[in-house]
Amino acid sequence: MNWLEMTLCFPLLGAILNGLILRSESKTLAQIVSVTACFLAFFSALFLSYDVLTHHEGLKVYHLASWIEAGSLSVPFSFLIDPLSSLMLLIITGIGSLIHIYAGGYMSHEKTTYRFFAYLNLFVFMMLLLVTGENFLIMFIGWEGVGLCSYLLISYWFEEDKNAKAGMKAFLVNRIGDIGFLFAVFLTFKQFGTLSFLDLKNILLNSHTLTQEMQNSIALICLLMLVAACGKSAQLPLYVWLPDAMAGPTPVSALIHAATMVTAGVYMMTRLSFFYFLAPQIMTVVAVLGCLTAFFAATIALVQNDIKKVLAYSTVSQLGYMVMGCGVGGFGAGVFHLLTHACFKALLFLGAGSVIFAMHHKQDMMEMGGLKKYLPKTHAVFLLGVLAIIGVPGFSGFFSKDEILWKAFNYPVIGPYLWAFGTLTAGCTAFYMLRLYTLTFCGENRSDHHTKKHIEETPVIMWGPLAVLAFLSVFIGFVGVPAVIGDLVGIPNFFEHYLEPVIKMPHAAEENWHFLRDHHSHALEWTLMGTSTSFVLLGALLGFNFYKRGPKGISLILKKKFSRTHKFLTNKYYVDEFYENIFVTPLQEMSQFLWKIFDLIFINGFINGVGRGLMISSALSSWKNSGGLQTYAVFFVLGCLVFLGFFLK
Amino acid sequence: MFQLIHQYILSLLIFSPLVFCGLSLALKDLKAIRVLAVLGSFVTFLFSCHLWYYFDESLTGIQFVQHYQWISSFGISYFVGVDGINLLLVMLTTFLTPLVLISLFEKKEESTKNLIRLLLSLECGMLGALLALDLVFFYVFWEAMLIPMYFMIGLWGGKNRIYATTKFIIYTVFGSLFMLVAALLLYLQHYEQFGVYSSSLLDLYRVNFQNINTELLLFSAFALAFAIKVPIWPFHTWLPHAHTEAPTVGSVILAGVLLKMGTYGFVRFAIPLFPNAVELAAPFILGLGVFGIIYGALVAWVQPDAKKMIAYSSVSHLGYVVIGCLSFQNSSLNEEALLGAQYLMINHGISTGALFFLIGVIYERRHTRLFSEFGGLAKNMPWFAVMLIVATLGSVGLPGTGGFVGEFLVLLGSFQAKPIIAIVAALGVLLGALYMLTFCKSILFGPITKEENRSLKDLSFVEFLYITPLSLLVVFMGVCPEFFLKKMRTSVHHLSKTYHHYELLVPDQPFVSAVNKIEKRG
Amino acid sequence: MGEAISFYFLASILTVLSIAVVTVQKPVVAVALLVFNLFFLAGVYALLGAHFIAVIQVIIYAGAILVLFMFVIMILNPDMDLKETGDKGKKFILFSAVSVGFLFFSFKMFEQMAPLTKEDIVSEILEDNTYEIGLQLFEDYIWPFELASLLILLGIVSAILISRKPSQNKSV
Amino acid sequence: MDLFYFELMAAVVKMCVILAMALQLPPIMVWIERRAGAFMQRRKGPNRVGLFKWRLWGLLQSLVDTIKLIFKEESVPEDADKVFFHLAPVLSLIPALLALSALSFGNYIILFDHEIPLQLINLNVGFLFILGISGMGIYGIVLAGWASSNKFSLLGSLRASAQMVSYEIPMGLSLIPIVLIYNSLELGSIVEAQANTWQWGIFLAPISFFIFLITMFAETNRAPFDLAESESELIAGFHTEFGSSKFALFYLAEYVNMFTLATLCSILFFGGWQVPFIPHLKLIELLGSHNLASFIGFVTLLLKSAFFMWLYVWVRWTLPRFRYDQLMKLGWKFLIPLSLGNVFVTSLILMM
Amino acid sequence: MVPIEHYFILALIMFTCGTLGVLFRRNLLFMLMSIELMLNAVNLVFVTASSFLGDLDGQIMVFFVITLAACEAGIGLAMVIAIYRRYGTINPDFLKVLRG
Repeated sequence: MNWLEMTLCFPLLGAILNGLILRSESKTLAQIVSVTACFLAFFSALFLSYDVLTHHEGLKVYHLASWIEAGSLSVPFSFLIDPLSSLMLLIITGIGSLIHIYAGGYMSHEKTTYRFFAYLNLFVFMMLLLVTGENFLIMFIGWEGVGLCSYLLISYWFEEDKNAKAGMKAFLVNRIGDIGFLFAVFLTFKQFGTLSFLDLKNILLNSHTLTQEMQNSIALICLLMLVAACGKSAQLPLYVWLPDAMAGPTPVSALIHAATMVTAGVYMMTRLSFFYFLAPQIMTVVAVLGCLTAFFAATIALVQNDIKKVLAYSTVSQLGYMVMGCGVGGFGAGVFHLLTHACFKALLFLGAGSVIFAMHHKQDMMEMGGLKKYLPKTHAVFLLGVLAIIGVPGFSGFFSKDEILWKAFNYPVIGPYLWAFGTLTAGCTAFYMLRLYTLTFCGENRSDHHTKKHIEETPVIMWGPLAVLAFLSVFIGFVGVPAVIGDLVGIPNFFEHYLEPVIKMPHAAEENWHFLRDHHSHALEWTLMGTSTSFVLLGALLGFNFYKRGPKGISLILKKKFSRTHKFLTNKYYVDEFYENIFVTPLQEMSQFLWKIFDLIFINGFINGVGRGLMISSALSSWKNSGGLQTYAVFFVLGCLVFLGFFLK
Repeated sequence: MFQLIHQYILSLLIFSPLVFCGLSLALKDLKAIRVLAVLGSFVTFLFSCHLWYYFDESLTGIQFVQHYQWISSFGISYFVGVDGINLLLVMLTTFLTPLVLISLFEKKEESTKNLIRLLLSLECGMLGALLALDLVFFYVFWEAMLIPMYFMIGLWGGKNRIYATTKFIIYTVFGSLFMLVAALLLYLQHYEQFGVYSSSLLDLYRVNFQNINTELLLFSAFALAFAIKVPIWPFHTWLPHAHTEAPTVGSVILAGVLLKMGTYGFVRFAIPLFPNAVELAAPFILGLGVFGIIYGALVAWVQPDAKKMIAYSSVSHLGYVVIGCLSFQNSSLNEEALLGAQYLMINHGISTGALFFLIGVIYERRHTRLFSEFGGLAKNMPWFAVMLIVATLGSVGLPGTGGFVGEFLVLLGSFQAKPIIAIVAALGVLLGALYMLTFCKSILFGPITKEENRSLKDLSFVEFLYITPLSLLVVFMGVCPEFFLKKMRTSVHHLSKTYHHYELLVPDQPFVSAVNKIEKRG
Repeated sequence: MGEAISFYFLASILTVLSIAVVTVQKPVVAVALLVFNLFFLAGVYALLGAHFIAVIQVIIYAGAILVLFMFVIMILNPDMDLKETGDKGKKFILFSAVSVGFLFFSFKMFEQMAPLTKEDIVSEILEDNTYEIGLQLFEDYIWPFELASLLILLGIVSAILISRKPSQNKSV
Repeated sequence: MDLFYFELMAAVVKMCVILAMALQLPPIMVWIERRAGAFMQRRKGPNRVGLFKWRLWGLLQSLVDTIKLIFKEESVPEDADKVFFHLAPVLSLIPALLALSALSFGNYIILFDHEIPLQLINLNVGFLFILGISGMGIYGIVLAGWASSNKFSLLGSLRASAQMVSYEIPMGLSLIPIVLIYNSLELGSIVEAQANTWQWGIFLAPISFFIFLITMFAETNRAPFDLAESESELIAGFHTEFGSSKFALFYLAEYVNMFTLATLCSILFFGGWQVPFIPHLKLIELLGSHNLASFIGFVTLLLKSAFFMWLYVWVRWTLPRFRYDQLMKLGWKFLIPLSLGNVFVTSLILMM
Repeated sequence: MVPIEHYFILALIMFTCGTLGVLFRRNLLFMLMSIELMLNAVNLVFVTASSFLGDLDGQIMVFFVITLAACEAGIGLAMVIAIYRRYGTINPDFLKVLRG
């Protein structure tokens, strides 16, 4: 059993133990099983990546068994361990186990939690499959498996219909993305005949000239994969499921909808970077899409009242940043932001979770306020998280976001616009994070009498992971200090060349990505960094002052003046209703029509009609068969006459 | 003894259920009959395992051949053989029947005695039809299958069962009559061409038609019979009625095996017998298949009745199988698609069978199948919920379940043959997820609305006994499909490449076809 | 010349009688009329030279069969004037349809027949031909003759069986 | 043309002679019958009725009876079937008289140089005609019983007609041997064939004579077979309701029938107008003239039939009446098989 | 001379009367009588044909027709008696009871 099999088997084992075999009544046993499974996975992942990165010069393929052999298609169970996947492994298992611990505490009110922990372990296993898969199909198993687990976890409290609906919505929207993934897989197989990444990489990297047909199919593949990424990482068209996914328990949102699953899209793009480099137009599409999503989600987050909804939209906008990062060619920057985002977003979510836990599952910010006094520890940690996310220099958020903005600026044509939007979104992020912070923690407490009496600090089991995450979200930034600052302070940009072997530039795509390497003046970099941080600080100040004394004050005036836009934003640009009316209801009517009219009346009618027609015709032919002797005789005679007439003619 | 069994394995396989049915006639007490029936079907299953174990997958031709002159004057022979294509279906039948019989353990009524006997005779009919390689022999079993089904739906069915069962029978028989006529014409065509009467498939494969429209005519007759059985879109209206009115046992077998007869018929008879006609007619049937997928999925989404919904979902699933079987790529069948189609048949049998069992379970408890009656069952029936979710995922085609492997192969293969078909079919995958999840949500999740639901018990031991193997199989087929694919690969490859002049090579037994008999006699 | 006169005389009486037989209400009268009808028919046969047939006709038909009718009428004494059941209209339509049909097709038949008159036919047939009939009956038509006898036997047995009183039937 | 008229005149004369003879016969027969009956029972018959003082042994009795019958009051039963009530007696008389026309009373006589056969109609089907016509008599009886609408007469008529129908068969069959022997149906030719006395019918076909004799009595409802009007059970049988003249007609019909059958019997079995032992041709030579010979032939025939008439009367007052089932059994179980056998035997003999 | 058509017309008339009698009289006896009438019409045709064509077969055929008529009348009347005894009426309209 090499390390890889261990990392994969532990979560699976944990899930099976909890879910099918034990199904124990006691919550602690279930939690112990799942947490140990997750930690064991983390340690084996550590040893695995250490072993791979040091001994096998950063790339090792494990071939376990052959999965599908059909005709020319052969898909083995094979796993690829390289710097990118090992990084993802560590994030998943690391943050995963922290969240497992936190979840124990959070779920203490539930009667039985074996089901919850089984799903969590299953999710971790699926995520591991996704990141370590060596070919499209194994990644796809993980891809859909993760969708399934998010479905199960979101609708964990299936008593309320709302949760069940949200879970289904998540799964279906993911499924739309998966169809894009499938088409991409078909195209690659049709075009290249193989589905494994390494073979594809070899083919594309050293193929100098690409035929026009090859060019088109690569562009199409990249577009389809983009659709898949949008589905999974909640980008613009298919992001609707993420806000509703908040219906699930908070640890779930933290783990799945902040740290791991949503980043799958970005991971996939970096994994297929050699594809994307060969399709420059698609890259611009990606960049623009990322930027738009970032700005769009940030604006919505400005006016949300539910604490988890705000965090959800902030995730969408941060993901937008990462996608923009990839789009502009800075896959490394994207992944770095992914890393930092995983830490501070998990922290924020768990913080919000402990607030909700304290407030007995009430999530509306308007009923909170002044919790600084009641929850000092959570408040401190939460503050660190907020500072990290808005990108205060020194914190991790600053380095990764700035790296992306810098890469965006250098993009040839639309670079500056992307940068502008980016910085604007950064400002908005600062504003709504501070709004969130002040509404929950500052000012006087607005919650009703009953809850106010019972608010007490979260137990250690929940606070512990928060502290670790806080530490991480502060210091993780120093891993990838950009060169400009690094030279000053003397910390090398470790992250940059860590991912170097993964993101190689295929020869054919050399000429249109030259700008990535040419050198830029430091001064420009400093000025950009300055402007963006100033925007951030401005947003933060505004956010804090507006909501210092609770929801009234200046914010009320603004709300009234821009009331229409405010309402427009609170209703999330009516996107949900739009989708509902365009796709769901007409589909419902059509299927009703198809079933009721077409099937029952048209086809059934036809068949029953034939049957009834036969009955009627037979009735006709038997006329009034009265049995009367003489009627028979008369017909007999008439018959003879007719025959005679005929015969004599 | 072993050598004896080895040599007559197929006849033993076909007629052992009949023997056990005969024996059960002798017994009176219900319990004894039940035990005997389960034992009998288990013995049949052992025979088929023997078959599976000794099936040599490297050979392309048919194995374990038994060929005896039945009516020599007309050249009709008792000709049975197994190859990659029908092996898995045989295994599916012999696997499902014991489970179905076990599921009858809880029924107390006296009439279940006859139900058991009908099931055994049905199994014999199905095995006969699957293994027959002689057109007339096949037709006999093809019709024999219907009779037990007719009684099952007719006697143990729901409210308007009479309408459903007559419609079912008339529909299928109507189709198969056309097939009979076409078979006769083919038989005569063979006589004209080779001067000898023979209805065994080996000879009939050699017939090549001068003008295309007779071939097209014959093919359309065969296609009609099989299309009704599959059911391809316009001919499917009997299925929902048959399923809603059939007892759980009936609909499991009906969905599990009977529907596969249609597609098996396409692969075994329609395509190799009329190669050029198939190529001409393929686009049309593919169109119907694809429309069937979308239509089935959409209509299933709005069904109020669980069984009707699954019936329409079968229409949608079998649409994939039809696409898989008929995706032609530059004058040869697409191998992946065909393999995927075969695989999907098995998976559909397992997952829909499981679904019907589960619906049977809640029907047993609540005597109703309307979604509005259920809701929030997961709360006090956790194991039921687990089984249902696994079965749904199996039929939705989530990777890691058999459904995905089949669907992926079919879509991959048909994408290479005709991209448009694959794209539209892929939409079916999405819609599939839609209606299956609504199905799950309406039964398992959501608040408990009805009072009775609160007190429902979870799966009993017997119910566990006959559902878990299916769920395990669904997952097993997803995790290591190689176990099944390796058996099918060579025959499917052989069929897809050489279906034009398809040669069922018979390795071990020097089968002297009717034709060369002539040369010998000089 | 005399022959034509007597034929037309007999024909007219016959038509009147046969119409009367069908339309008269009382069965007894009908049978009587039928007896007369047979007499005159025997006359026509005599005209045509078939004396033996005429006498046979009288003996068997009038003498035996119609006596049977008389017997039955007397035994049963059925209610004489049976009212016509069934709606008149429908009956009349069918009545006229059948008669028109008959007349129409008979004329069509006559057109087809070659005109035959007495003259151009050998007339020696007129004298007594009982001898020849007897000869032919027992030479050419022996088998039909035997069959006829069998038929009569059958008729006798079945008539007895059918008309026996139920009580007697039981004993059989 | 005159031949036609001559024949017509001859036919009319013959008709009158026969009619006169027939109509005179019953009164005489009645008288004979009553006298003979009385004589047999050792009592005196009607001898009172006389003219002034000559009693003439009661001969006038029948004359007086006929006058009585004619002038008696007609009584018609209330719900009787009027038409048939009046028609019935006529219907029974007509066939009886018609039968006479076919009898051959003698050879031909030559008047005004024309041969006139002493036979009204010379049918080549001969006595079949007589059989047929006598068969018609049944209708008279049936209708009589039916029309008088009373139970007893109905039953009586039924019995009478059943009897007559069933005895017609043995009569017909018994005559077949005669036809076979004399090889002709014509009465005239049969009598000629009986020229030699030893070739008379009685000697060649004695059994058929025996059967014919019995059926004679049955056909005319006489003597042992007079079940129809047997006083003891059915009062007067079918003619109970009939009044004077109608009763007379019935009586007339009965006696004419008797006379016809008697003459037929004598013609077929006793050589008709053949004088015994003197063949007709020899007789002509002896007497020199045809007419005289035929007249003597006619007289011999009358004598023979008179004998049979006497036989009727004689049998009537001697034999007791049959019971109805004995009657039927005799007819169907004895006579018919016997006659069939007879036919069979005669044809065998002829064949050899 | 009397052409043959006239004989046939006579026969036709008798036959039509017979048929109409059978079809429309409400009394079984009448029907039997009408059948007798029809048979006589047929006999007439036979006799005329045989005498016109000089061939005796026609007359022999009449023999057989007469025997047939005799049997038919016999059995018919027996049935009429049985029916009358069973149903109390011989009106064919009341004999519509098709069941046993």
